Amino acid sequence: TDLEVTHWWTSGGEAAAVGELAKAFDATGNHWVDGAIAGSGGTARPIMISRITGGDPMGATQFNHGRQAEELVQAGLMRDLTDIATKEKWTEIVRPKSLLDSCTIDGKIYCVPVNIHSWQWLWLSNEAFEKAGVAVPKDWNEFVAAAPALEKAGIVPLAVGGQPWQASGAFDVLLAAVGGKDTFLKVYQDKDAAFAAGPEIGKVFKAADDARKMSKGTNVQDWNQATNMVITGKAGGQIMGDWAQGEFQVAGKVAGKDYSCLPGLGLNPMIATGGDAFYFPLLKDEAKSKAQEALATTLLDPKTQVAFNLKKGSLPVRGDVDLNAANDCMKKGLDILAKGNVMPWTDQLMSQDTQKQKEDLFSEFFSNQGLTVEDAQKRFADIVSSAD
Amino acid sequence: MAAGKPSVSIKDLSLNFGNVQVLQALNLDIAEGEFLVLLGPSGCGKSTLLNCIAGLLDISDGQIFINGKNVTWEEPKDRGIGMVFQSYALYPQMTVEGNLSFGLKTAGLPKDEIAKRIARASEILQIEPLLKRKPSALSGGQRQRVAIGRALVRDVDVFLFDEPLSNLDAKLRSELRVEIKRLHQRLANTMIYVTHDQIEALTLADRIAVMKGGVIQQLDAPQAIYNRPVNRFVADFLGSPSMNFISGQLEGGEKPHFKADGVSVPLDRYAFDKSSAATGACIFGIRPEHIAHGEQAAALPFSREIEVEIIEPMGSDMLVWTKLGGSNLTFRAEAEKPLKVGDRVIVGFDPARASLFDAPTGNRI
Amino acid sequence: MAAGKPSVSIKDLSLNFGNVQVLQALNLDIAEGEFLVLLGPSGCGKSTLLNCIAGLLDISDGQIFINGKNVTWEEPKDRGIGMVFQSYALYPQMTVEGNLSFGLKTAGLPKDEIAKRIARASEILQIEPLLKRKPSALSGGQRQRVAIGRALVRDVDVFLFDEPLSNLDAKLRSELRVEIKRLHQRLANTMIYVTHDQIEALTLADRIAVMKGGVIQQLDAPQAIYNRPVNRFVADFLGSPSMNFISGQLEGGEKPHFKADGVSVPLDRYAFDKSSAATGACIFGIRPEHIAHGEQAAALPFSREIEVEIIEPMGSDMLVWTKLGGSNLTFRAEAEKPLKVGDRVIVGFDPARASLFDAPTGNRI
Amino acid sequence: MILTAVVVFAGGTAWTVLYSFTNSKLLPRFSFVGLDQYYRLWAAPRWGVAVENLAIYGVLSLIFSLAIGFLLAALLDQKIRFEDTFRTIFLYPFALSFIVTGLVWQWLLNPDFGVQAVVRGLGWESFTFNPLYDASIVIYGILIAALWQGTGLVMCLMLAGLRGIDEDIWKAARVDGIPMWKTYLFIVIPMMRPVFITTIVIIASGIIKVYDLVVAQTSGGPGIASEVPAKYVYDYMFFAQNLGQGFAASTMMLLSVIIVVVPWAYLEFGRARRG
Amino acid sequence: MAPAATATRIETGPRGAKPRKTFSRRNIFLYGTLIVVAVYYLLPLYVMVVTSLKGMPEIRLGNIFSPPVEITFEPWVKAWSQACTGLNCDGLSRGFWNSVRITVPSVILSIALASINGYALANWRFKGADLFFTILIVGAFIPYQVMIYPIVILLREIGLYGSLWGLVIVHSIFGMPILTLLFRNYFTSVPEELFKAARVDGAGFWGIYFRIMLPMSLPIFVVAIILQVTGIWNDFLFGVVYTRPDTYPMTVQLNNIVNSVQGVKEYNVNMAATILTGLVPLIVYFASGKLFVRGIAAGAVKG
Ligand SMILES: Nc1ncnc2c1ncn2[C@@H]1O[C@H](COP(=O)(O)OP(=O)(O)OP(=O)(O)O)[C@@H](O)[C@H]1O
Ligand SMILES: Nc1ncnc2c1ncn2[C@@H]1O[C@H](COP(=O)(O)OP(=O)(O)OP(=O)(O)O)[C@@H](O)[C@H]1O
Ligand SMILES: [Mg+2]
Ligand SMILES: [Mg+2]
Repeated sequence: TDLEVTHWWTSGGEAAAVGELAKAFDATGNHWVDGAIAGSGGTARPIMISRITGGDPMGATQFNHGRQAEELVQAGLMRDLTDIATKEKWTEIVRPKSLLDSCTIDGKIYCVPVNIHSWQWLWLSNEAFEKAGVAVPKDWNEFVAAAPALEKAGIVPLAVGGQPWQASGAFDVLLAAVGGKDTFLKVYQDKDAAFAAGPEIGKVFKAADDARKMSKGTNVQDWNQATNMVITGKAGGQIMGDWAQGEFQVAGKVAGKDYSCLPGLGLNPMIATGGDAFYFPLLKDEAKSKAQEALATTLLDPKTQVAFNLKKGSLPVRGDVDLNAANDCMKKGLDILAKGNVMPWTDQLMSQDTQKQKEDLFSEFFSNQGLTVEDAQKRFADIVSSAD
Repeated sequence: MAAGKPSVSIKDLSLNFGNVQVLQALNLDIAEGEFLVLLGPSGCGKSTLLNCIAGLLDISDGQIFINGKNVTWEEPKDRGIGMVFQSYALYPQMTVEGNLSFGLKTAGLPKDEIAKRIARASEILQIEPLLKRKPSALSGGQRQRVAIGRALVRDVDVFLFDEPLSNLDAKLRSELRVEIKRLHQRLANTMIYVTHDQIEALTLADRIAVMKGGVIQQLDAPQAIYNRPVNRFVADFLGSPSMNFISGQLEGGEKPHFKADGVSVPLDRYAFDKSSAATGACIFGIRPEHIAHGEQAAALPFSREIEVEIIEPMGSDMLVWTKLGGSNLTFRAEAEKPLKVGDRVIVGFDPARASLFDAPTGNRI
Repeated sequence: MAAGKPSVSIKDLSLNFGNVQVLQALNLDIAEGEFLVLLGPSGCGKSTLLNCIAGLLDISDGQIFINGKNVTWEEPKDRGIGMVFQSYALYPQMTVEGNLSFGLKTAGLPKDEIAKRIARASEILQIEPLLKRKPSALSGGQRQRVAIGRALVRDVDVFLFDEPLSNLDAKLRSELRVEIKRLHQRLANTMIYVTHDQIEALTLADRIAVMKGGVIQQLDAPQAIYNRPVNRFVADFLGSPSMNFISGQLEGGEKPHFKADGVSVPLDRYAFDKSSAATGACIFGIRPEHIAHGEQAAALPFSREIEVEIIEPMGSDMLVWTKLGGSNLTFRAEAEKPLKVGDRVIVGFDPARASLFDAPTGNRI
Repeated sequence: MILTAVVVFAGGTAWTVLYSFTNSKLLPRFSFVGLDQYYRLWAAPRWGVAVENLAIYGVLSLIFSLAIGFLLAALLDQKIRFEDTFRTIFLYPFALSFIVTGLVWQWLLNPDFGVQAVVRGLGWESFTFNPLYDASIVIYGILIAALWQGTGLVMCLMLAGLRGIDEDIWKAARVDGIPMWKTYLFIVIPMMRPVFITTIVIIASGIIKVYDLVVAQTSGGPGIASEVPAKYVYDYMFFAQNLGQGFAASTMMLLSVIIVVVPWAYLEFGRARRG
Repeated sequence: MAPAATATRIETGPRGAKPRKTFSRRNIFLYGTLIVVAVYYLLPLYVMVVTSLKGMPEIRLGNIFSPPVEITFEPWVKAWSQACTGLNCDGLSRGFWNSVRITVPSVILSIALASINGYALANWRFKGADLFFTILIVGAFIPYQVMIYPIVILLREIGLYGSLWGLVIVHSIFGMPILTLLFRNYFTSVPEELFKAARVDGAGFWGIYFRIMLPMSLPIFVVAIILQVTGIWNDFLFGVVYTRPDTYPMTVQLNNIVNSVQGVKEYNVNMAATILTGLVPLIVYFASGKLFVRGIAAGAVKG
């Protein structure tokens, strides 16, 4: 049966990864009809939602796991996967467990997580530090200390692209790394505004202040332009998710030799379990509903997981798969994952609305040196207080 | 007066542009096959009246009948009219031929019929060599001829012409005048014709309507209007050079006299409108061509010696300016007669040919 | 003949539109302060010539001098001219006042001077009540007056008028004619004036240039053109009703005669162009107003009894159509004389007033 | 069909206004919260910046695109050679996707490898041209790209208008000795009033809706310095999944449009059509 | 007048047509300005073309102005026929015909409707026209995104959701305000007498529209075509929301190529794809040039 699957994975590596999913699905005797829409969730989501509410739903669709599809589920437009999940014991195979939690609404499972993307990486250019005559830092604090030397050598210490989500992401990483997991959860999960206004978070803001000072002179917009600065040694480092790795690879750089990566900024090696998941709209067509089940099964199949995640550069959602082909940095991630040092990420904890407000704040904070640390923290606390 | 049943009939027609009242409760009946000429000073509402008849302007009040049918709310195309616009209004993107054939094609006429009509009209109008040109490549007069042609080719009951010959040379104009007259006789359709040319008005018209400020002043046969204008305005407006006016007093009684500044004109031969002549301020009008001079003048009921002040040559004859009773007096003289400025000559006229107007109202007495 | 040094001087002017040759090696000298009228059939190139003088068309060949300066390549504004366009070309979004004042404002004239000039021009043209209106709210004649006004307010050496009075009523037209004449006398500037109105041409012009097909046929004082046309075209074109033409033979010798279909006209009083008259096919022309009838006619060197065929009333007098020597002959008669169709009258004329043209070339003999 | 259009616009507007009083998130929902969304909107610093940016950008872009567009059209109207080529050159940016337009201008204005770098490379070391990364002038950087992309269309509109003008008017003005620029300014432009109105509406509606270009060039940055209302609407509707907030913002936008357009429309169309 | 004197007078100075000097001050100014402006307009295009001809490594080196060391057409080939939309790796070519199928009827329909509306509004006044028109103009200012959901519902209700005709209707509706305004305002400037003359000539609503108004408004039709072809051809949002994958226009692919947030950005392919996508409108621009006729109403009326 033909099943249309919409997603926003369109770049080379992503498409190849999707190809693996499609191959596996086609092997079940069904046919994967590809409906790719590029441009991140903001572009693709209204399209998907229109399709679903317009009465012309696709067979399956990608969302970030987390709370993006909550309302569609509540509107009864999405399919309940609990039966399949129990049958195939997803609760046992999916790791970390929190992933499946974000698919669960009112005790029912509505989505299939397929990968884990983590944000908390600091990518460093070995060449840049060589040029500045300092050793490649081992953690954030060393990095901050090395900044003046880098600057002297005409190198931007920290590349932060102009798009708001980069600034906001950088702060979240700092929060998790400098403050630690509990602090992170207290703010984002418990939404403790008083705490957010407190001295603990003040420290994080101090670090963010360092970061923004170090990022001065990053005259690029796109994250990959920023990554490119690191690759070419124009910048010392960049706080970016694991997807940045692809850029280094394409440029022919070797992890550990040309560049270094510090998960959790080297302070607090943790992996956040953000990532992607597939949702299945409720279909009337019997045959298609069957095909949906087949797809759900395929997505979590170990072989598919390996093939998919290797191409995608993300981590698999099953602990029982073997990833020998992974590179240095990826292995570091797998290690952490294996140790169970995981935490939920903002997508899972907060609504998009709150995240957007946060983005607005931090993009302003990073670009506008005039916005004091204190003011910023106050506004941050306000956002936390009204967060949902 | 109009013969036959009315072809175009206008009842109480009024029209305003904003608060400018252009036509005021105008009534007009035009007989079938009649040739009516509209005359009047610039801006008196002639074009506006034509536009109303054609249905191109939304009238404020009144009714319009064409061939007995109330067409007040009809579309122009359903009124059976053809029109020549003062501003030509040629279709710029079509050739002359296209301009001529447009209406016919719209009406769905067969091709050869269209070709025939165009050939005829363009021959009459002498525009055959121009048929393939666009309006922008024509001279003013050529454009005007095309505009006429566009109306001529149409086979309609009522033709509306708005100063159709104003940009043509005298020769062509007189030729076309004859053609239009002939066309009218042949087709026997009703024509309403605006012109400023008196010759045109007098030679073409069955009747002339003289308008002023949106009101018809006089509607009558050309000679009647010329000889017995109902008021000073009409008298003044018609005739070129225009009528001489002398202000003075009317002295009634048995032997009515007109008196002004040392002149006294006996009026026993004058046909008064009312049975007896009133006394009072009045204006005496006499046309230049009714003033004789030299020997002939002496024999007329009124004559006087005057001094020539200005001479204006006018081709075949000349216009002589002089003074009588304190007012200007002009008369025509043959170009060859040796009149010079400063000459003293005797001029005279027959008061029967004069017109007398009441000074305050301007109406004929 | 032109007096004084030339104000406008045109040398070998040619102009084509694509392959339509409109003006052909035209030469013209206009004296300072002269009033030159351009006459010619529609489409003969009058407007084109004015446009060339104004510098609005790129000429193909030749030179133009204004006040002794070669302005062939000058911009219109540097030529010291004012122009009235046949198509008015008013600025549609400006009020009448704006139209009049715009050029002056641009020239940087003081406010009160502008106001004065506008007041004067609008008084002459009787457009004071319209000053605040836009052109779209004006009648055809009113627009034309504004167009004239726009030229009048400018203080220039040379005025170019393209049929400035064609849309005006006879009365206004004669008034404006007088005004223009007066203006000309007062300002003494050169005027080039296109018109189709013979009266205008004859009353206004110092000299008249008669054009045909882009070539000047005759350039002379009005009376000269009227009385001694250089060729048949000019003779035919001027005068309304136009000249009577009779085709026949010229018999030379001691006593030259003109012979046609039973008529023989003695030509001893005729002033031949060449010392002696040639023999051959020729055309005899006589103006209607030079034909007398009744008693006066009998006394003239040539007279003949004819039958009245058609009568055309023309207000002050009438046009009588008859036949002579196999050709149509028209003459004027006073409206009151009791001539009727079918009447037989004696007509006569003085051959000295006639014109003789060579039949093949049409040139005056 | 046109009725459909009117119904759609009127209906869509009403719908938007209605839902701006709800706290709809991902899906439109009837759960009224009164003016909450509006309070939040006007409290958001980003909205304030956006409105201010739109004002600056709007006024400048309107003025400059009209001026440049008209100027180009006037130049092209001088019976020049290669008119077609020039016209296409000025117009082609209009055909290109905003996203790439933004990207290219982002490069060109990039101080490290764009125009500034080139000029400095030529030896003028102190040359600074860095609009996209200076919060105080970033909106002008966007303006440059917007004008590049949009003036071609304005030029075309103007050219179409110029082509409708009777040549005799030009002649009359030349005889009157009115300099070219004055003829354009006082005669031709007023005659082209309807064309200008059309153009202004087109430009203005483009200004109000400006979104893609900002995203592509600066993503609203640096910080929030180049945010615009349409981006606010879009971001809150689709990224933040807070439809209510997006609707409130777009209602504010529509409201301001209506405040301007309606009285003007009545002035313009209410009175007699011609004359 | 003395013809003899005329003939002998020494004629000096300018004669004949004013020579059009190639380097007159006017021309230098005119063409100078045009060329300078053209350079400004072409600079980004230059960058795009140059970039599209470079390989990615060269682009990473960073000088956007330097011509490619090694010209490669790889990006063009890739953009046209290899770039992937998810799994379908046949580049822009995939959506090309869809785009054509969407653009052609949408452009025709929207321009036809709007020009007729504009004509009706300008020349045949009817009741409520002003209100009607005002709403339409306000409609021009509504951000498209806001209208997505209501239109989804509308299309669902009339059963055209997901079909090509649904999209055509959407494009026509959204083109309506601007185009109607465009045409209405142009038609008002057509001399009224022409309209009158045609009515007398017996032409009705349609006759006047097709035979008189249409030929007289070529330039504005060009503008409308430019607007609509560009707008609809480049439309992404409606194209993707109101169709299905098999009828996606090529802009969806373009978007996928240039708009990927994660993964590697291939700038050269982006540039090539953009230029390729823009080619169709560009061809339309160039081809329509002949319709910019000068003095379109010249000779129509006097005054
Ligand atoms: N653009 C053009 N292309 C071709 N021929 C033209 C063009 N403009 C004018 N003509 C022709 O040139 C001739 C002269 O035109 P012009 O306007 O000078 O005539 P005119 O003497 O003013 O006539 P009128 O008295 O009718 O106004 C006409 O035969 C006309 O058809
Ligand atoms: N749109 C308008 N708004 C206001 N007044 C107008 C409008 N159109 C015409 N008029 C006025 O109406 C009057 C009559 O105009 P109309 O065109 O009928 O005159 P006309 O008799 O044809 O004059 P002409 O002989 O000069 O052509 C004029 O005084 C004119 O100024
Ligand atoms: Mg009139
Ligand atoms: Mg002319």
